[in-house]
Amino acid sequence: MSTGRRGGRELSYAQAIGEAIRQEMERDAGVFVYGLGVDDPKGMYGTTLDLHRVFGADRCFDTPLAEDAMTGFGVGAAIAGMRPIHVHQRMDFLMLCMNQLVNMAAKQSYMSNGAVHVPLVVRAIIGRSWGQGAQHSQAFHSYFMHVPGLKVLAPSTPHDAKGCMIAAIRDDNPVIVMEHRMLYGNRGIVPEAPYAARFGQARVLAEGDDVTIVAISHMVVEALRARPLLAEIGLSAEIVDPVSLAPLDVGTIAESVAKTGRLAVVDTSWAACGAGAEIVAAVHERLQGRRAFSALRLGYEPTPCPTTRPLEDVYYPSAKSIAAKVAALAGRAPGDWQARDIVAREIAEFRGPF
Amino acid sequence: MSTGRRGGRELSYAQAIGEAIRQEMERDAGVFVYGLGVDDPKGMYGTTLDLHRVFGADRCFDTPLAEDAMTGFGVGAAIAGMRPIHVHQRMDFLMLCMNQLVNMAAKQSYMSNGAVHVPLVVRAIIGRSWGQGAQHSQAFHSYFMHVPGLKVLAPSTPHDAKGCMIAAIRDDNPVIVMEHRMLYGNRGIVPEAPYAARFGQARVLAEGDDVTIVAISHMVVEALRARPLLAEIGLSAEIVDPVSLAPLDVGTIAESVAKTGRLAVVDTSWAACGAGAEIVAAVHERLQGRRAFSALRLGYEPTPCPTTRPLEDVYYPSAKSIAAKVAALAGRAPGDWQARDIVAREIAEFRGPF
Amino acid sequence: MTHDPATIERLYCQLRRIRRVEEEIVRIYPTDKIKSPVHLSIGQEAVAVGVCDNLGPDDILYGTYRGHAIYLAKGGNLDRMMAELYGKQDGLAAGKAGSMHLGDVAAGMIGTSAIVGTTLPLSLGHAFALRRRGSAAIVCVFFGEGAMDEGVFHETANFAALKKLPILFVCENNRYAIYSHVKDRMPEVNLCERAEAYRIPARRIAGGDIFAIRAAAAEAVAAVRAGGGPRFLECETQRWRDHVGPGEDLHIGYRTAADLASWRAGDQNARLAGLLGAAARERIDAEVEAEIARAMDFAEKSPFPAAHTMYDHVYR
Amino acid sequence: MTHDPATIERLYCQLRRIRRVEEEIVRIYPTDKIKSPVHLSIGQEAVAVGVCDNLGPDDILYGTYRGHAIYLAKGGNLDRMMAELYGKQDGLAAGKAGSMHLGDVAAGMIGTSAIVGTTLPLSLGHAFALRRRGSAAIVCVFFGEGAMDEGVFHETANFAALKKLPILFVCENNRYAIYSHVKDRMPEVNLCERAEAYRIPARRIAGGDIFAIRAAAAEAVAAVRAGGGPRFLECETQRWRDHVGPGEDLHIGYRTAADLASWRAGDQNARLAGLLGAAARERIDAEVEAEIARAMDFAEKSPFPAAHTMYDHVYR
Ligand SMILES: Cc1ncc(C[n+]2csc(CCOP(=O)(O)OP(=O)(O)O)c2C)c(N)n1
Ligand SMILES: Cc1ncc(C[n+]2csc(CCOP(=O)(O)OP(=O)(O)O)c2C)c(N)n1
Ligand SMILES: [Mg+2]
Ligand SMILES: [Mg+2]
Repeated sequence: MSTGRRGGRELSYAQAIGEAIRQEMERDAGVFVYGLGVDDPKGMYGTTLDLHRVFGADRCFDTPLAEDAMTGFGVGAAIAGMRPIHVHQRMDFLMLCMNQLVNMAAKQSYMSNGAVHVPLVVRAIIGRSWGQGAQHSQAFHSYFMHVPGLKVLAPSTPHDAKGCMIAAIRDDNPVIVMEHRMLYGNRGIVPEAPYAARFGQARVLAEGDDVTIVAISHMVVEALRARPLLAEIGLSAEIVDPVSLAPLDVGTIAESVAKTGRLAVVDTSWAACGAGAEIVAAVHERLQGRRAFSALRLGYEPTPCPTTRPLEDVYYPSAKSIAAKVAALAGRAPGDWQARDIVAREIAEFRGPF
Repeated sequence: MSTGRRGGRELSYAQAIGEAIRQEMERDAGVFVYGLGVDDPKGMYGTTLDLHRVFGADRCFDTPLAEDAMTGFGVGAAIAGMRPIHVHQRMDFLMLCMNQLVNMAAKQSYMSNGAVHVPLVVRAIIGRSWGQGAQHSQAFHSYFMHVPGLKVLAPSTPHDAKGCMIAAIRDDNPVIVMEHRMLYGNRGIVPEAPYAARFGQARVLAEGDDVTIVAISHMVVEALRARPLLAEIGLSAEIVDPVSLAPLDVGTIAESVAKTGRLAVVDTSWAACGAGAEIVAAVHERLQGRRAFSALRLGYEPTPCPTTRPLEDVYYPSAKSIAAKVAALAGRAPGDWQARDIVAREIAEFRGPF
Repeated sequence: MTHDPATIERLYCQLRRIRRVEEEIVRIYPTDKIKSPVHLSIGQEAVAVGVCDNLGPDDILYGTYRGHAIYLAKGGNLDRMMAELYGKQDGLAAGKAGSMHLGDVAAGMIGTSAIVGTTLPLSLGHAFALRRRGSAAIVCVFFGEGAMDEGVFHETANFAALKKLPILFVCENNRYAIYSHVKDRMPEVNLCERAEAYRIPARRIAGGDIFAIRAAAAEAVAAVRAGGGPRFLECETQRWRDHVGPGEDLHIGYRTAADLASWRAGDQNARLAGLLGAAARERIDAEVEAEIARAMDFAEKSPFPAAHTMYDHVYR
Repeated sequence: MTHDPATIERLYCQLRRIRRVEEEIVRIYPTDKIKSPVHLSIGQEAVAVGVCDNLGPDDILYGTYRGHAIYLAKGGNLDRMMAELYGKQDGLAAGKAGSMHLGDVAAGMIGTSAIVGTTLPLSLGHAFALRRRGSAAIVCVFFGEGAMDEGVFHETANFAALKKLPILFVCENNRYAIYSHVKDRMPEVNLCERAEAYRIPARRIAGGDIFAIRAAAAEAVAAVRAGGGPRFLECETQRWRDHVGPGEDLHIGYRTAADLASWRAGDQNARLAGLLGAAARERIDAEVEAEIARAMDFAEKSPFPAAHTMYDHVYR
């Protein structure tokens, strides 16, 4: 899996997802896409646009509002040998199909001692954007990381968006692909030929010596913005994007922390029992007796998501709040230095209604 | 909240739960109990036996199999000022009502800026007992610990079972009370007069200097059995029962670890993104710069639960496996010492069919 | 059939108020002062108004993210609603709810939800509680036909009928869930029959006639209030604007201009305006405009909530 | 109506086999060799046998934790089933499934679940896949009437009808979910009507007559196989034993001796035994006993799985 470099073709994150799905549908007639609105004129923010025209209505189709049964539908189709991709406009809606994901999809291979398997892909979009509030902004990756039998991918770049989608489709197990609405417009180099991301392979996006910042999904963008702020006060941050949350590449993260001695995890969800808890605990276990390190978890503030922008700005970690808290972790007194505001374009420039 | 001492009245864990509910129903006419089978002749392992006779059919009643709507029913009744107790024979079934718990119950107070609140109690029984397998043995406390707006209690003793149930009923927020089938028969001192456990208050069950074992729910029993095994090789274990998982008493745990320098969390679920991850991470954050410690998470092996007993014996932590792993954490070479088997009576003597 | 002038005035006033409020939202939306997804009821007002005309202040309402119309029809406070849309401190929930989660205990509108179908079961518990305390109030729950795809509708209907709970189910059948036609989601669009399968008496009111809706609701509310158990109304309707946001949506291509035009031709707002004398109409219109102007001003002037308030009310 | 002798023999053989297997389970259970909750179909066998007599080896079956009867009726392997109940290495899932999760791809029985209603939607996807690849096979899914309380039944029925999927829904209505009577869970016990609300042709077969079940299933299977979309059968039946475990349950007090006695009087096992000549019956009985003896021996002799196998097949 190569890192995107200048000179190649640029696509947006949304286009990269769309290309991955199209290419896999061409490759394998068993791949199909379904979910509320996937064949409508907006095509799930463009990612499934016109697939029903190209591949036919039985390979890209709308469904009733019935997340529970529609997930079971995917599990059954997968058991029967197909490769369904179920799309959810918001990850919050997965709360309606936890039973099928956790009690059914995750357990079929095991309960049959390997006789059946469930190559199901569940695409779940995290909805921060425009006053989405308490029920349209949540991310539940930690729920799926908790359960043996499920895999979880959370690409943050267009390159990984394509690679992860292809990896998820080709994998023989249920895979949750967590996308983020605020990443959809981001552009980057994406090779045209199909390629698959590797499960359990983190990506070091920037090297540094003083602190390891592990950032998840959209928080990768904010962490990369925080890096120059930290550089201003002489802190060099290594930015690690796990990409694959389950399986998780603890090795890469721990090696980075062994070097820097500091770990900050910036998550797109609440800290308690979240991915950050897992990463801090796993690195602690890995490095104990070898290297002491200080740690910090950042994520959604411990409240439901408010809708008004001034509170949203407090609720979500930003480049500024990341920099400030990482600086404090590195022993800078709060009075010493004030991180600049850096505009998060994808948020500042986003226009509603949705 | 006093620790039970010899001399008082003994009740089983199941009886303690039943007494708490009965006393609260007497105290407050708004308290009612509902759920599949609560008014049947077995009365949820005795905990709800005959409540419908004593308090009438509108205060203890059976429902259709409809976990999702029945949870919403409880949320609505709670909003309207009642104090519903919804009972689930297995915690696995909560996967069918995650939407109501996570997206609705947890958010009503916040989304209404405090105008409404949801004093709902959800009793969820973890089902290890008799070849319960992948779908009747799970514990999902970490899911609820993750979400602001929910509280989680996990009593391990009859004394705390009563205190937690009363605290949950009296609390004005949605509270998940996690019970364990293998604790139901355990007996202990339970004061007759009503008393409420304190949220966010852990309990030190045994003092020790060399290692802190934080054990959850039924694992408290196994940890207490592991303690004499560890004493045999000169390790004195402090056993901490968090009792309240959300809010979590990080302070008590961290102080213990500050003393012992070693932390083992033994959970009734998988480790990844579990309560153990939260505890290790939170203690790390709390003690950094003050006291280094080594840590270990123990829980269900990372597989679905098998049904056959020989594999179940590997799947679940036991006194022996806890002792062995804690010994290793304390630097004893595996060859040095072999922990004895200690029979878990409640498991060895349990007879099916359910 | 003739209708008494007071009724016409009352209904027109509500229709006009809701329509004009939402038109103001459309006007203001491009300024980005409302940073919240808005799901407008323009074109659908007659359902909210016709039904809520039969509810008293003690009756309880649950609804969806498409909640402006029902909130106002239930006697909602426009100042606080607008302030909520603006995300301001004096909003109904001080900026924590936004347009999708309007609620106001004072108006008996408990809660709305952005997850389709999820307030349906809440109505069960609330109705149970009302009956337990001997209240004469009933619960009315609004939802789109999309919610009837969800299993929770069926669990809710079954339990409501089983326990004979005082609930009026009101389905606003605008035939679309976002851009999905109901025919693509159901083998046959037999919503009333689906309710009747649970022995809930059901009626379909076609065409959007506000008097027909009001009359059907009056009968249903009386039956529910009398202890007859739940009732179900399917009100055919049509939204004129896009599923979400202030825009028109014919260019998207999922529905036809002719279809929309036929509904616009049946606009109840215009119809009732025509039934009123000019004087009454002008008076009402002026009152509505004055109320809206005040509310906009109220919303504009209210401060944004302070950062620390974000942490309030997670728990009680 | 007379039935041809070969059919009687075949049905009797299946009924007898299932009954005797479960009686053996009852006999052995107190030894604790089966450390798994067993949900017996004693008394209900006619539904599984009558329906499955119409299914071919390529047809697909989904069911519930009450799965012994349907597994055996579908042509299941008794040796491997018994070994699974014993938790042994040669069990269907080498001790990972137990009684509640019987499955065997070779027999076309894909999976059973201990969470009520949860294999219903799996039937949708499997049927969709079969049709996509032009298979003549159909999917048959068994469930108790308790599953019809759950929203997922409705979502499943709606989608099956919408997409005209080749699915036969078989509801075993034994009137109880554990100890809850269906009348305490539904305002009216109109299961067929609930299926018909989705335009799924439905039939109720009362009384437990195996020939009536078989005939209704034959018609339904033919219609489904011919591409007519889903069908629904409600088969009235009664379990004789406790909900779970080997015991009788009259002492619990949730049902009456008279009710149970009337069903025992209509036992299809005894009835078909009576229709057979003594010679045929003795031959079949002997074969069944021999098969059971072999299977018990197989299960006894199979070793327990090695500890390391626990980690296999979490992922493929
Ligand atoms: C459970 C759930 N699934 C999907 C969505 C996405 N969604 C938002 S509104 C909507 C359409 C609902 O249609 P309907 O119930 O008819 O109400 P209408 O918008 O027409 O008033 C959908 C699918 C959601 N919010 N919740
Ligand atoms: C979703 C769910 N809720 C509750 C249970 C507990 N439970 C196990 S079996 C059962 C009864 C189901 O009755 P029915 O569907 O009629 O099947 P039967 O046992 O009568 O064959 C119940 C309630 C469960 N397993 N799953
Ligand atoms: Mg609609
Ligand atoms: Mg039954």
